[in-house]
Amino acid sequence: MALLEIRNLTVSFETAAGRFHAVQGLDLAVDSGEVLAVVGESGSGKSVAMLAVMGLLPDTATVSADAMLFQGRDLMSLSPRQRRRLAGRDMAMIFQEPIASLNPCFTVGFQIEETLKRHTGLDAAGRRRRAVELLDAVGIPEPAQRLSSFPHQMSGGQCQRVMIAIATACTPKLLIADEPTTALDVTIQKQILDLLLRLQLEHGMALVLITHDMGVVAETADRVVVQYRGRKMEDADVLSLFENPQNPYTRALLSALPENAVGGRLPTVAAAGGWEARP
Amino acid sequence: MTVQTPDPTLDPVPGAGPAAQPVPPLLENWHYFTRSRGAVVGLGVFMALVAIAVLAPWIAPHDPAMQYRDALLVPPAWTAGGREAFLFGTDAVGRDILSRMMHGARFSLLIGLVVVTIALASGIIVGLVAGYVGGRTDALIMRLMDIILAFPSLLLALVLVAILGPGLFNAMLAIALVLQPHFARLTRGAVLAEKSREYVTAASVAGAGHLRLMFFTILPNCLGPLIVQATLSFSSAILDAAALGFLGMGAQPPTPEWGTMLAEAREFISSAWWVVTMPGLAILATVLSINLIGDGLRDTLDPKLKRS
Amino acid sequence: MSGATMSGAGMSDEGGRAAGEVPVLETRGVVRDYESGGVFGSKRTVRALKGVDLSVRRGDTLAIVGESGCGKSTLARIITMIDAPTGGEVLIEGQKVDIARGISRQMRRKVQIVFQNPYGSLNPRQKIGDVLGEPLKLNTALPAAERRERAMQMLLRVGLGPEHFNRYPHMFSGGQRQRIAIARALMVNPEILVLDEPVSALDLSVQAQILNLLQDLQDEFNLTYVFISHDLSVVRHVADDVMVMQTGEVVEYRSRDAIFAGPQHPYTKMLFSATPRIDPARIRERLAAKASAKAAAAARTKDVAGSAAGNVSAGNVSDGSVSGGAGAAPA
Amino acid sequence: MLRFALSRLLLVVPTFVGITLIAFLFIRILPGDPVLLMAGERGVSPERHAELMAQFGFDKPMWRQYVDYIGQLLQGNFGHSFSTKRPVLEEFMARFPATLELALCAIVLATVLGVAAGILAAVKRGSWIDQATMGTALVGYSMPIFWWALLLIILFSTSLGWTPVSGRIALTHYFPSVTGFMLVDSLLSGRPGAFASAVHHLVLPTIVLATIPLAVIARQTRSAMLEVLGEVYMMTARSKGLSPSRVIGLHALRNALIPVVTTIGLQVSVLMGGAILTETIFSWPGIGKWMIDSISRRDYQVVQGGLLLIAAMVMLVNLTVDLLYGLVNPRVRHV
Repeated sequence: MALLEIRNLTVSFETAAGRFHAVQGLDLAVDSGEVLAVVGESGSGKSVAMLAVMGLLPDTATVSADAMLFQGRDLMSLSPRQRRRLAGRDMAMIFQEPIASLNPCFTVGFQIEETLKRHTGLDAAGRRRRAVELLDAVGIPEPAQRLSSFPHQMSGGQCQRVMIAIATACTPKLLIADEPTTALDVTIQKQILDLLLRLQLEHGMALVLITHDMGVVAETADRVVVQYRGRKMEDADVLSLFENPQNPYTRALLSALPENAVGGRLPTVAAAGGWEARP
Repeated sequence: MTVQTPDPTLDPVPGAGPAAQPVPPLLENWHYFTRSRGAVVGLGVFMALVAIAVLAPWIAPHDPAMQYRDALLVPPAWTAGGREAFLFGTDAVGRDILSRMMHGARFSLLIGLVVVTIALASGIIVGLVAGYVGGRTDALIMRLMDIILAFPSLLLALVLVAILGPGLFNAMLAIALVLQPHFARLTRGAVLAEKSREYVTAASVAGAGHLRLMFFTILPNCLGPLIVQATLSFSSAILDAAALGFLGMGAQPPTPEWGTMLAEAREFISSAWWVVTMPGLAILATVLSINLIGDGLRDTLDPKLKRS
Repeated sequence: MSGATMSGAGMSDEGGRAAGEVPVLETRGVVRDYESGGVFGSKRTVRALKGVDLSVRRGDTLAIVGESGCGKSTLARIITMIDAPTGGEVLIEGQKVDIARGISRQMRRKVQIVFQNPYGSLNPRQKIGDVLGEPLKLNTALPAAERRERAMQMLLRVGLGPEHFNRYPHMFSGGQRQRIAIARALMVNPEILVLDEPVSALDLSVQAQILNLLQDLQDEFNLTYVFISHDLSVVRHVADDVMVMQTGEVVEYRSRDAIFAGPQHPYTKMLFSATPRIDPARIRERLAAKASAKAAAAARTKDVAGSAAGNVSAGNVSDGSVSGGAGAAPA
Repeated sequence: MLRFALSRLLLVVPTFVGITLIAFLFIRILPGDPVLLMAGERGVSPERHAELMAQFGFDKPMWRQYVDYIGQLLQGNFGHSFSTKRPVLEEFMARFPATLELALCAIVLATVLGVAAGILAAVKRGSWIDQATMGTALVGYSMPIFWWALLLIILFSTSLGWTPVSGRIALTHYFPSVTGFMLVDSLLSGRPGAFASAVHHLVLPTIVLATIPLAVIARQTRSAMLEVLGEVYMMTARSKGLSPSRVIGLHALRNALIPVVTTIGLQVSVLMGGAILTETIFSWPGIGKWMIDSISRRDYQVVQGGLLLIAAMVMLVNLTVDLLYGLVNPRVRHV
């Protein structure tokens, strides 16, 4: 049985210009212990589905699905209180802007320990010990001292490490990373991705990596879902996606990569065309 | 929000263009503005007030200075003892309150207009110079503004009027001076934010000079918050002028200015409620309608609010 | 200065070309300092550029690569004559530039810039026609009708339509805005176009369109590009020469083919190895390593719980440090 | 933080000098002869005139007069009231507690109600609660408070007879002033009913004075909350599975309070302006009424001294709020 199974998910937003469908008829499954990359350009609705799983969509969003099963329980039928028990404990999420993701008014230690307080029975001393362990595990030097730092005293890469510490505090079964390295430099990006993959393997978590960067996909994923305008275009294991893409949109997207056309002109996605209709 | 803003246009093929019709910003803003019910009501009331002010000499049922000796403190027409001829009743010397209120609208709107014009014009220039030039000039100008702002505005206006002598025009000058630093600060802040943006750099790389950058490139992009501040200042100018009138330092009797009317009415607080109620209601309605417009404008012109 | 030897190394690659040609853009020992610290803190001087030498031939593209804070945008602003260098000199077509003395319109015209953020680089209150017409109005004595005509031509040249002429920036997508920014830069017939991360904010498909457009324009107008980017795959696509910067210093400066064939400086090597690549062979290797690591971990947990050596050491699983990354040994 | 505090202090110095300059110039730019102005309608003999000119130093050069003025200020001499002959500082101190008591009550009321209303409106954004709260706030913000005071008097004093019209306490209660705060003094006096009487007298002026700050704080709290609610870290807080009350009451409110503190600080100046009107209407013996009486009595030494003292006080409060802002904002506190 899959860890997460989404059947026919549709998310729409009420906007000034009318109803807008961010995700339409999406089927998606994530197995425990696998790294799934969700790829798409802006407007493809690639993070919306995962926000729906976490229950983080704003009130303006309407979510409907035939099923949204997590560990066999249908998330749609759970009460908000029951879903809050899952969020942060069994499923966790990190975001694109590491510095903006942390509350500027509280120390790093407070923000890690808060999750532990919510979901574990640890006492204050135990929480503190665990927070130091977590910071150490995500590669923050002098973890005990860093507990009393505020987010603005740390770099973007360090903030993302702290976010990962918060997200993995209760060793979740599912970690969703929404463009976790887009705002970071390449060398930092590599460190963060390596960290995520190491933790994923150590804890046997499922990792859903939302990204627009095909290079990141190639370096991290087991399986890839390609999304375009709220619909799934392709769902394939990483090797066959790059070696033998089935969907015309995926093919067009891959051929638009600069590394595939050194010197010459780049074939553009628009020129390829014809992939609007799903095969 | 990290939720994808619903942008249905993935970069379209060149030439295809977005589906949006070319709407000039002004018209688009009007569209946003009219979505707020409060703002539309405010605008309606305000337009009615302007009409009353302009037409007061013709539509007022009585001469505002005419004292009907046979009709002292007549209560409003709908209450016991009221008379048809005096809809809102008469004051202690027999003047028709409705007519005085109608003429009072002229003063209040004039005060708002004059004060905002003076404060806005001087504040924009001072703030533009401070923000654009920066350095010592900026520090000096901002300290000056701080000094003015250190005094409670009503107190400073009172003292200025004490120097200049009581009267409507002096009151307007004093209030304009007191409100001016708000415009200067706001302009300066907006200029500082815009100055470092790339379109300004691009214009300067294209060869635009300092004056062109200040007035043609930067200033138009700072107008949003300034317009909002102008409406809010319009209403606070009316309030301050009325307060000065109430304290006997603004318009002098028998001018039918609302604050002055209230001052005259104070002694009848326990005997003739209408003399007190009516002018205040006029002030409240005017100020409220302008503030409604101001709120609507802020929601329309503030891009931060528009996004959410 | 270390940059000098580096650029010397760069020159060696250019041996085959005409020696007497004056480079269209040259900088010699450009230094830029920033003062920081307030009233009470001791004033500190931060050196953002530590002596940059570069030289670009007409029609070439020089790519400047580096991570945030390496000084590449500072250099862009100096080349574009927006900011003055603290030391060193900038020569454009062999003529020395002196910002302190003021720059003639004629000189300013020669270098134009396109910024990264397509949403901040266009005046929100200017119609596109006016955005394009303004440079002509400021730099030429052309009559309004002629300016309009030229603006329209340029608009069509960058792939937009006549119906866009009277629209405002907010009605355009990121890619379209970048086309407009490029058109504006070209209105005054510049010699050099500084492109500061021009495609970083764009989606992949749009990025390809803009890169193609830039390539066509370069051929058509014989433009010289200074292309600033952090994306090595884009750099490889567009550049003739590549300059790698780290904390204000040029660490490597050679022809594209030379640098991609074998990066010399440790920082360049690290940058290259950290950049994700699409390579099926690498993917296979990674998946295999992961499978064996999983198996090993499973065996260990079955084995004894006592072994606290939690460090899963497999090919692709690094300990978080950069140099030990996976890119060390590509297949 | 220390550097932040020092830089704030340094900024205050030129502002304070500017304030003394304005207060100094006030008497000298009044149209007409300063001695005659002070003498009022009675007039003075030529000998007495010359004597007074010399006494006040009006015959000296302007810069010399300013230096002397600053010298006097440093010795705590703010001039003498022309009508009572008593030192201005003494008169100020005698009236200040009355104003402070009223202003404190008003700002506490405005802060507590305003912050609560703002949070409620932001959380229930778009609902009828939001619309009702913000509609009320806008009416409050647009209120001519002198008229508002009169309306309240008509309703609660004249018609219902619940509250007294003027003063700080009923005349039947007489006891010596200890702290100057009527609420405290009435308790200390031990007289039955004294405290209740003081509270009764305080209710209406407090409501009137609190109206505008209350509206401003409510509106500011709402918009600050709305801004914070859209931040990414709010998403983080929710993704941890925290309860809505903790997400709103801790994570959002803590950040929203930063701009609200500044707003509350700015209300002090508004309160002083409002005190002039409120104290006049309710015959409250504070510095607002004292200033307006002095202006109409043309007691310009009092106006000059009062202006300076009030501005200095507002500045001091603003400085405190600035430092407080530094304390609540970790980005300032821990550079």
